[in-house]
This record gives sequence, C-alpha cells and structure tokens, in this order.
Amino acid sequence: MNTSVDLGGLRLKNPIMSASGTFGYGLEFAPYGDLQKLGAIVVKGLSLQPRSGNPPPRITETPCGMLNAIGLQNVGVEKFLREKLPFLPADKTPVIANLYAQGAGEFAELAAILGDEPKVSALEINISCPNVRCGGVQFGQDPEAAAFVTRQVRRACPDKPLIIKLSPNVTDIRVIARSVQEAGADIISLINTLGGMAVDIHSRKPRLANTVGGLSGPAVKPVALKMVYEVCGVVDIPVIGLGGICSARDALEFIMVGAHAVQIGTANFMRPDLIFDLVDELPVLLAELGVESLEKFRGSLETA
Amino acid sequence: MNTSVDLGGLRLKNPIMSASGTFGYGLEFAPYGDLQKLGAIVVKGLSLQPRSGNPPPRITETPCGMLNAIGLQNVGVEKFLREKLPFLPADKTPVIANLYAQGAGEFAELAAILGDEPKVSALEINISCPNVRCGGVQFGQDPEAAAFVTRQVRRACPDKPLIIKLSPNVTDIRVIARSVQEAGADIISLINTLGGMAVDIHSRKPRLANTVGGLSGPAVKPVALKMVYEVCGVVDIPVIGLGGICSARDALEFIMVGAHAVQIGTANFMRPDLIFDLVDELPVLLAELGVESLEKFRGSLETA
Amino acid sequence: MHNTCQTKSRFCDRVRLLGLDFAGHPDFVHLYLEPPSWDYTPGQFVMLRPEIWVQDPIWPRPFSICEKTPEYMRIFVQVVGRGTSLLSSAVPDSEINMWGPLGRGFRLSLDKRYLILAGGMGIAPFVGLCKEHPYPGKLSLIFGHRMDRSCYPFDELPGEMQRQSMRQTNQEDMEHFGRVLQEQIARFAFKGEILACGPMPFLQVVHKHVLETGAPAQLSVETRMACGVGACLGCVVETRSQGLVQSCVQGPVFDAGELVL
Amino acid sequence: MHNTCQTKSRFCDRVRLLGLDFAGHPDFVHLYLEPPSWDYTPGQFVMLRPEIWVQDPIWPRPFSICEKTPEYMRIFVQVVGRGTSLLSSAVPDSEINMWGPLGRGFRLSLDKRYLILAGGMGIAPFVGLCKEHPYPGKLSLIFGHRMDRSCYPFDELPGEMQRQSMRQTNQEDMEHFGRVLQEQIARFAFKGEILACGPMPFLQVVHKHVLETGAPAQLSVETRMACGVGACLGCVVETRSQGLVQSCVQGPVFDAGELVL
Ligand SMILES: Cc1cc2nc3c(=O)[nH]c(=O)nc-3n(C[C@H](O)[C@H](O)[C@H](O)COP(=O)(O)OP(=O)(O)OC[C@H]3O[C@@H](n4cnc5c(N)ncnc54)[C@H](O)[C@@H]3O)c2cc1C
Ligand SMILES: Cc1cc2nc3c(=O)[nH]c(=O)nc-3n(C[C@H](O)[C@H](O)[C@H](O)COP(=O)(O)OP(=O)(O)OC[C@H]3O[C@@H](n4cnc5c(N)ncnc54)[C@H](O)[C@@H]3O)c2cc1C
Ligand SMILES: Cc1cc2nc3c(=O)[nH]c(=O)nc-3n(C[C@H](O)[C@H](O)[C@H](O)COP(=O)(O)O)c2cc1C
Ligand SMILES: Cc1cc2nc3c(=O)[nH]c(=O)nc-3n(C[C@H](O)[C@H](O)[C@H](O)COP(=O)(O)O)c2cc1C
Ligand code: FES
Ligand code: FES
Repeated sequence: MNTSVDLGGLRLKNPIMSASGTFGYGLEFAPYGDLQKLGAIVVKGLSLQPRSGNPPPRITETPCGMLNAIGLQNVGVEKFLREKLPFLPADKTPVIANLYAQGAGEFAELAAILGDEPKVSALEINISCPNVRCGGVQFGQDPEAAAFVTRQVRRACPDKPLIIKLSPNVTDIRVIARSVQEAGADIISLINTLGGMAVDIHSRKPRLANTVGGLSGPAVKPVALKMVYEVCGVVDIPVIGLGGICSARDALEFIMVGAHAVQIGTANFMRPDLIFDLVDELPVLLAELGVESLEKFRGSLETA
Repeated sequence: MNTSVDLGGLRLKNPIMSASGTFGYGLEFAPYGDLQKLGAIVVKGLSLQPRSGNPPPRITETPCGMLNAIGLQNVGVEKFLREKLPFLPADKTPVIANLYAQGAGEFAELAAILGDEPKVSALEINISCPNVRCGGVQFGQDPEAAAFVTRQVRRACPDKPLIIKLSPNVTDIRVIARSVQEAGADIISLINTLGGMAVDIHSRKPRLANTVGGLSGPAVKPVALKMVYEVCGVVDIPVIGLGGICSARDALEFIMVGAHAVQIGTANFMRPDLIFDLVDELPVLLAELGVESLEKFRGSLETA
Repeated sequence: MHNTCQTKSRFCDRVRLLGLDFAGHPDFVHLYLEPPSWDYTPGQFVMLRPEIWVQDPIWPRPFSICEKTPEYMRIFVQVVGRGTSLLSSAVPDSEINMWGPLGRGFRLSLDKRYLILAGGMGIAPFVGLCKEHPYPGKLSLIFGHRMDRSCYPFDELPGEMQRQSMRQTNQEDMEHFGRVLQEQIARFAFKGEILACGPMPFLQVVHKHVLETGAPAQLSVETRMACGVGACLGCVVETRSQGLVQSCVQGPVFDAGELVL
Repeated sequence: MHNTCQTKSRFCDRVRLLGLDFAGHPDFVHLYLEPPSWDYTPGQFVMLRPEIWVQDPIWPRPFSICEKTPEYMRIFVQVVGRGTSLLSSAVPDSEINMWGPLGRGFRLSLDKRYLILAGGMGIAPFVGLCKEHPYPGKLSLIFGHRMDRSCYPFDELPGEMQRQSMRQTNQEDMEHFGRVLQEQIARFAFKGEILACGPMPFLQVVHKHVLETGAPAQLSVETRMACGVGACLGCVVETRSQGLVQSCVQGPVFDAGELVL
C-alpha cells in the first residue's frame, strides 16, 4: 500500500508525523523505535534564545486529556543545530522545525537561520501557543496578525515549505486559515491546544503554576476534527490534522475529512512506541477498509 | 451548612441546577429523586412553535464526552405551559425556562409569554446553540448581536431575572460577557457546547446526521473552568458555571473560580439520580474542606 | 440487595454482578445481576453503567431484560464495542448502576397466538417471555442467527414451542431467510400477532412484509441512547402519527403500522 | 515473556501482571510483573500503563523499581488516586505496558557506608538495593512512616542492616522525626554518603540538614510525569547549575547540592 503523501513540496513516505512539544527533539524516542519509519519528525518549538519555560507544576491530567503550560522551554536554535539536528536521520525522514517567537521580526530571524539549514525540511510556525504572555496567541487569533507573520517568515525563508499552525481558540477558524493561505503559507496544521484550566479544591490553587494552560489529547479530538474539516473546505493548500489522535483509526478520520497528513501529540506519552506502531497499522487498516491508496481515501467523507 | 445562594434576585436553596436539554422537562427525573431538592430546574430549550429537531442519529459518544445535534426538538412554549409546567414543584424549586429563537423579535415574543407566567422564576436565553443553522450561534459569537438580543428580551420581560447563556466558540469570551452585562443581563451562564464532529471510517459518514454537533461532558471541563474563571474576573453579575460537572468536587471547582451556582448537564445521563446525590454530597464535601459557608468558598482560588 | 437507592428513587439501583456465563464464545455472555425489586414486561429494558467506568465511556448501555427470577436478573450481551467489551470483562461482585424497567414492552394477551421473529441478539427479550408463558404451545419462533446457534439462548426455550432456527453466514443465506420470513408472515398473518426484535436490516424486512400483508405486529427497535429516561432526545424514531418520538419512552416496542423504518 | 516489542525498541514491553499481593492493607499493594530483559540501578523507575486504560487516564504512572529477580519485577504501590486505584484492582494476567529502566539511579560503591533515609513509599527503591547488596552491614536505614509498619516492606530488609523505624501520626511526631533526622545526618555526615527518598516535605527537611552539615547526599525526587522519556518537559526540577531540568532523565536521583527544593 502506497501511503506516501506530497504536501506541496514536502514529500513524506507516510502521513504520520510527530507533533511539536510531544516528541522532544526526536532523539528521546530513538530507544523505542526506528525514527526513519516516521513520515516526519516535528521537533519541540525553538526560539532564538534558549528559554527556561514556566515554573512547575506545568502539566496536569484531565478527563481523557491533559493541560500543559510548559512555556516553550527549549535549548534555543543554535544548540538545536549543533547538538540535536546532527543526530537525527534527516536524510531518511524530513525533520521539521517548529518556531516560536514573540514578534514577527523574531520569527523572520529564526526562519532565516533555519532556512539555511539543509537538514531542516520545512518550518512550522507556532502562532498559537497560549502559554506565553507576550506574542504567541495574539497572532493566531487575529487574521491580519496571522497573515503578517506569515508574510514575514515567507520573505525570510522563501525556499522551504512553510507550515502555519493554527490556534483553535477562535470564533471562526476558516477566516484565519484563508488569511494565512493568501499570505503565502504552503501548508496549514491544526489544532494547537485549547485554552483550559484545572484547580485543586483542597489547596485552593490552580493545578498549573501558570494558572491556565493548553488542553490536548482524545478529549479535544471532536473539536479538532470539525476544525480540520472546515479548513479543508475553504483552502487549496494541504492541511495537517492533529488533536487527540491515538490510533490508526483516529488518523484516518482526519484524512477522511480532508487532511493530507496527521501529527501525533499527547498519545506519545501513553506509550513511547505508539507512533511507530501507527506507521505499521495504517496500511493494514486501509487494506481492511478495501481502500487502494491513501490518496483515494482522503476527503472521502460522504455528507448528506 | 447553608448552601443557599442569591443570584441577583433569584434565590436558590443550593447551587445545583439542571442544565437545559439534559433534564427533559424535569418530570422525566421525578422517578429517580425528589425534584424539590434541586437548587433549580432548567428545562429543555423552548421555542414559540413546537420543533421536531434534526434527523437521527443525533448523538454520539466521544472520549469522556458526547456530541449532540438534537436541533432543539421541543413541544413549544404553549404545550410546555399547559402540559409540563403545572406538574413541576415550582413553588418549592425555581423553574427556569430556557429559550431558543431564530431572531431577536422571536426571543422577545417568547420572553413576553414566559414573563407573564408566575410559575417560571427566570429566563435563560440560549444565544449559543450551534445546532440550528439560522440564528442561534451567530448571536453568541458577536458581542453586538448578543447585546441586541439581551436588550430585546430585557424589554419584553422586565420583571424576571434574565440569564444569558454564552457560547464557548469565541476568541474572547470576556468581550461577550461584558457586552451582555451592559445590555441588561442579570446573570450569565456558561458554557454551552463546543463545536465538534465525529466520523465513521467504515461507513464514511459523519456519526451525526447533522454532520457537526456540540461537545459536552467531562472532556470540556477544563475549557469551561477557564472561561468561567475569565468571565468572573470581568463582570459584576453572578455567573452560573457548567461544562462537564459530574461530582460535588467538580461543582466546587467552578464555585472556587467564582461561579455562584452550577448546572449539571451530560452527567445526568450517567445516572439519573446523580444530580440528587450531588445536592447531598456538596455540604458534606464543604464540611470536609473546613469551609463554613458556600459564600466563603466562592472565588477563593489563590493564584500566584 | 447490596445497596439500593429506593428511598430517593423508585428505579435506580446499584446492583452487584453475581456472575458471568460465557455461552461457549468470548463475545456472548450472560450477566447475572442482583434482582431488582420491580417487575417488568418482556420487551422492556434496563440501562447499565458499572461504577468503575468513572467518566469513560460516559454513557450507560441499554439492554433488554432477558430473564428475571427471584435469584437474579439476567442480561444477555454480545460484545460489539467498547462498552460491551468492558461489561464482558467485569469482575464478579463489582457494582453496576442499573435503572429500569424502561420503555414499553410487548402488549401480550395469554389467549392469543404469537409468531416471534428474532434476529441474532433480538432473541434476548423473548427468553423471559417464552419461559414464563403459561401456554408456550401458543408461541412459535423463527430465529435467524449469524454465529453458531450454541452462542444464543435458543435451546433453553420451552420444548412445547414450535421453534425453528436458521443460520445466515452470507448474502445468499440472508436472502433465503428473507423469503422464509415473507412466507411465514403471510401464512401466519391474522392467526394472532407477530412480535419481532433484531438488527435494523432484519426489522426492515419484517416491517415490509407485515405492512404488505397487514398482519398485526409489534416491533422492538434499537437506537443510540444516552439516558434511557426520555431526557436527551437522542433515541428518536420516526412514527406515522407523532413524528420523531423517543424510543426509550414510547418504545422500544412499537406497533409496526406506527413505525417509519 | 508474553509479548515483547524488542524488535522495534529496546525498552518498551507489554508485560503480564503475574499477581498482586496486598500488604495487609487495601491501599498498599505489591505488583509482580513479568521480568524485563534489562538490568537496572536502584533508584531508576519504570512507567506503567495497563492496556485496559484505553484513553483514560491518559498518562502512564511512574514507579520505582522495588525489586527484580529472574522470576518477577516487583513494584510497590500505594493507592493515592485514580491511577494507583485502578492498578490495585488490576486483574492477574492482564497486560501492562512498561518502559524502563528510566532516569538515573543512585551512584553506589560497594565499599562505602550509606545512611538511607526513607519516608513512607520512599522505601520502595531501597528494597532491591538493600536485599542485593553484598555487604548489608554497610547500610543503615531510618524509616519514617504514617501507616502501620506492616504496610511497608520493612521487615524483609536484611537483618545485618542497622534498621530503625519511626511512625508519625501527628504534627508532633513529625517534628520529632525531623529532629531525629537532623541528629542522625549530623552524626553520620562524612562517614559515607546519605541516600534519601520520600515525599517532598520529608525531602526538604533532609535537604536542609545535609546542606547545613555539608554531608554528601543523593536525593530522589518525585514530580508529575507524563512521558518518562524526557519529551514532555513536565517533570522539571530546579537545579543550581542547569536551571530547570527533566527529572525523568537527569533524575530522579540528584546530588543534594545540585537541587533547589
Ligand atoms: C432497547 C435496547 C435493547 C438492547 N438490548 C440488547 C441486548 O439485550 N443485548 C445486547 O447485546 N445488546 C442490546 N442492545 C444493543 C446494545 O445496547 C449495544 O450493543 C451497546 O450499547 C453497544 O455498546 P458498545 O460500547 O459495546 O458499542 P459502541 O462502541 O458504542 O458501538 C459499537 C457499534 O454498536 C453500535 N451501537 C452502539 N450503541 C447502540 C445502540 N444503543 N443500539 C444499536 N447500536 C448501537 C454503534 O453504532 C457501533 O456500530 C440493545 C439496545 C437497545 C436500544
Ligand atoms: C520517579 C518516581 C517514582 C515513584 N515511585 C513510586 C513507588 O515506587 N510507589 C508508589 O506508590 N508511588 C511512586 N511514585 C508516585 C506515583 O507515581 C504516584 O503516586 C502516582 O502517579 C499517582 O497516580 P494516581 O493516578 O493514583 O494519582 P492522581 O489521581 O494522579 O493524583 C493523586 C495525588 O498524587 C499526586 N501525584 C500524582 N502523580 C504524582 C507523581 N508522579 N509524583 C508525585 N505526586 C503525584 C497528585 O498531585 C495528587 O495529589 C513515584 C513517582 C515518581 C515520579
Ligand atoms: C507538553 C506539550 C508541549 C507542546 N509544545 C508545543 C510546541 O512547542 N509547539 C507547538 O506548536 N505545539 C506544542 N504543543 C501542541 C501540540 O503540538 C499539539 O498541537 C496539541 O497537543 C494537540 O495535539 P494532541 O491532542 O495530539 O496532543 C504541545 C503540546 C503538549 C501536550
Ligand atoms: C443532549 C443535549 C441537549 C442540549 N440542549 C440544550 C438546550 O436545549 N438549550 C441549551 O441552552 N443548552 C442545551 N445543551 C447544552 C447543555 O445545557 C450544556 O450547556 C452543555 O451540555 C455543557 O454542559 P455539560 O458538559 O455538563 O453537559 C444541551 C446539551 C446536550 C448534551
Ligand atoms: S435515550 Fe435519552 S431520550 Fe431516549
Ligand atoms: S516526564 Fe516527560 S520530560 Fe520528564
């Protein structure tokens, strides 16, 4: 079964990618499976300077999901290029850098640095992280700001496929999606986490030091699926779907509503070899469904 | 333990209310508990004319939650007043009518009819149902439209407490909340369901005939809690919190972030006597926490 | 009974699972539960939700009352998904929330003859009906099934009944079974009343032929249910006289003439 | 081993639960699991997630490796919430996903003397350490506990060890225990090294006194963990030289001097 996909210049041998922030720099999972099997590896969000992130507690479990407020702790782009990237099988599996910055200028600077790096196959711009007070979520919640960032990054890095990752915390996701498409995005990925909160009635404190955080995992899958479906209906560029995917069946649900590829996030925590198993299970399930190719299955949802 | 609450003119003996659409017209639960125990009974959304709702399937289970697209099937306001209301213990427990209409004029007409009915203690305006194509969600997603509806209803029914129920499917819930407060709402309730979708890869069909629906249940609790917390921070009127509440602990979480009362929705399906048990468990849990009164506990979250 | 909430409600009990009995196949299991205090009409159902489910799956699951004795309440379950799979691996002595008897069962009169048409798990509501009937000779049963007959509680039905079972394993078998149903419905027609329960495609065939012949019939339908008590409006079926109605309250047994399938 | 994923990974196994052993109290249970192929250092931990959890709870749970023999891997669990409660009611023969050995354990040298300070469940990582140590005479243990001593694997520790246990049931007991810890740390100080594991308030007391005396010490800390493999960045603790670091990778055992508690 051919499960390869072409995301507007970014070719993947299969549609299973890791989601940023849930797969470390990829190397953390090398003991549990063959990284070369994956469609692509999306690494933890990178910023110009190293960031230490928010104080702990940063994560808490919720019904069928979790909240996180990591605050984009990362080693910084320099150290990533020096100490992480060389050890990833970039010639066998595309490595995608996820970018975080506090302003459009900083995004452009980051994009220029990573754009020069042959071992980075594409850039994913996180305009939707709700965990950083300045910057972050604002870009993803306003169509003008989202377009502005997209244009700046496009200009700074004209040669690599550009993925814009959208926030679900908006009134109409289609407006933002169209806006970034017009501004030059090659690919759209969604969803990032939903804003959420958890508290402890005994200590009377929030369960996250940051008070609020981002919700992910199976709990959000219905929200993600609807948004991916809606966005696929209004843009012409490929869409990467994510949000709560835990199984090959979940992955095919997103592809059936129109996604070209999917990312596995929170499910990586359920079992570190889960993502590798999904790569094997996907073609088996497709065959069971009597589908000849992934291509044929994509967008095949029949609505009344 | 005194658990009574005063919601700006609407006095409840305890803060546990049923959520509209999950408790029928109240009578359905009479075999499972004493309706008089409840803080208030909020009935299924009523429209001027009877509505037959959407075609089935209308409901589907999701991880720790469910999607519904009932489409506001209801007996219509006349039949409600004639055949349901007389049998509810309205003199012992406030009965709150939940209103659905397709335009502000219709809302006002409904409000006028129900405003004249002494056995109805308050009106809850559903400006946030995502399951009806025309009207519904638009009001709840735009601050101007939400204020407009609020003013119309306020004018049509000046004498009863007016609850405006907000949609979570917005970029910034605080803007809508402030807007309806200024327009004359006495109380705000939130959240209604989150937009969501589920599909079946075998049949290639959506799991709901309506394709999309509203997500509810424990899965959405973190989203609801954050929005209730945010709204409590920007309005002066009482807030009713709901979204995924299944236990006395959950209820106290909403009260701790600032809610005056809570509604029990999807959890009524888990067990038809659950809501009655919560009324008993709440004061026990408060005592365990060493809290003297509900009043003292409300809004007692300590943030850094 | 281990723990009953009779003081606060008529119908919701937390009952103990007395035991499980697999019918020679891991996907077919009889659950034996502490018997509730109430009585029931065959065709009525209960909602079951084990305490241990906590918040996932969120819904209870509806099951026909298969049989009730002073010792136990019996539910016959086929594993088809997550909920039934969890039920089939429930631990004896664990606690299950159960409410019922729900909905409307079959209207029966002892002096009438009945032709019972059961497809697969549709046999469940007829077990108690047939075993408790004082004149089982008045009952005939045609039972269609996919899996081996030993998976189903067929052989335990009273010997005085006229019983016929037919297995369908492919499309051809199904069509043949359809013709048998047609013939038998036509032959029985006005000699008494037809009672049917089974999966939707089976019910649709039965429905078609009873409407054609005009034979009086009661059909039990299965729909997705969240509450079982008439509150969620999820379980609606289309009826001729009343439009969309909750099958958990007005059904699951309907007069064939009322149903639009 | 029932089912191992060694071909695709070094460390993630689906192991069978061989049995459970309650230590005379329903909240304290020893899980016996099929032994993995790898070896470990005391202080290292595993992540456990039963297959049956499906999607809720979503996270695995971290547990110290209590003991490993050719027959079994043993985990000592106290029920404190949903996950541990589900684990304590797991069914023998059920399958549990297990990955490990994770993190850094205690650095040990056989010729050194050790003062082990364990608070409550903090005894878990020391069971294997003490039982496998060739010269248990070199080990002293001070064990503070809230529940009856019989709940914990204290009595099975080698008799050659110098062992002392103290129960704390109220604030006064706690303060007294704090003073004992202070004295013992001061007395032992540079005779060898201190190893400590226990709940945060206990560790904070130990930390304070070892820093005061300058005694060399290794502390095992517990943090909320989602992945156990260094990916989620949820488990960070503050260190002097490196700021916030993942305790699942750089810990859970740290040099006392490195930690900011
Ligand atoms: C009134 C009534 C009586 C029933 N009596 C019995 C009985 O005696 N024995 C028995 O084994 N089953 C009976 N059922 C069916 C039983 O309720 C479903 O098989 C069960 O709810 C499936 O749960 P699950 O979690 O295993 O499946 P899921 O994972 O929820 O779904 C698996 C498949 O079953 C379908 N399904 C789910 N729920 C229902 C439902 N309520 N009705 C029809 N299809 C459904 C789904 O669409 C899906 O295709 C009855 C249903 C009703 C409405
Ligand atoms: C490296 C390491 C080794 C451990 N070794 C053992 C062991 O050998 N035996 C044992 O019984 N327990 C051990 N624990 C603690 C154990 O992981 C937690 O008790 C367990 O995860 C709680 O899960 P739960 O679902 O029952 O509780 P939850 O319902 O998740 O939480 C209940 C309470 O426990 C707290 N809690 C939850 N997870 C953790 C955690 N990871 N660390 C600290 N507190 C937590 C919560 O904040 C809450 O107050 C260890 C933890 C770590 C990090
Ligand atoms: C612990 C954690 C850290 C995350 N960090 C990032 C990040 O650095 N950049 C980013 O774009 N998304 C980040 N995300 C969001 C995920 O990539 C993903 O969009 C989201 O979790 C929804 O998918 P899921 O439900 O499959 O996890 C993070 C999510 C989690 C749970
Ligand atoms: C089946 C169903 C029907 C509903 N019908 C209505 C309705 O008629 N009017 C309304 O305002 N909200 C309606 N709701 C929304 C609930 O009142 C509530 O806002 C939402 O479900 C979130 O709460 P929960 O998670 O506790 O269920 C409905 C919800 C469900 C599940
Ligand atoms: S199952 Fe809820 S109304 Fe019938
Ligand atoms: S537990 Fe995930 S990084 Fe340590």
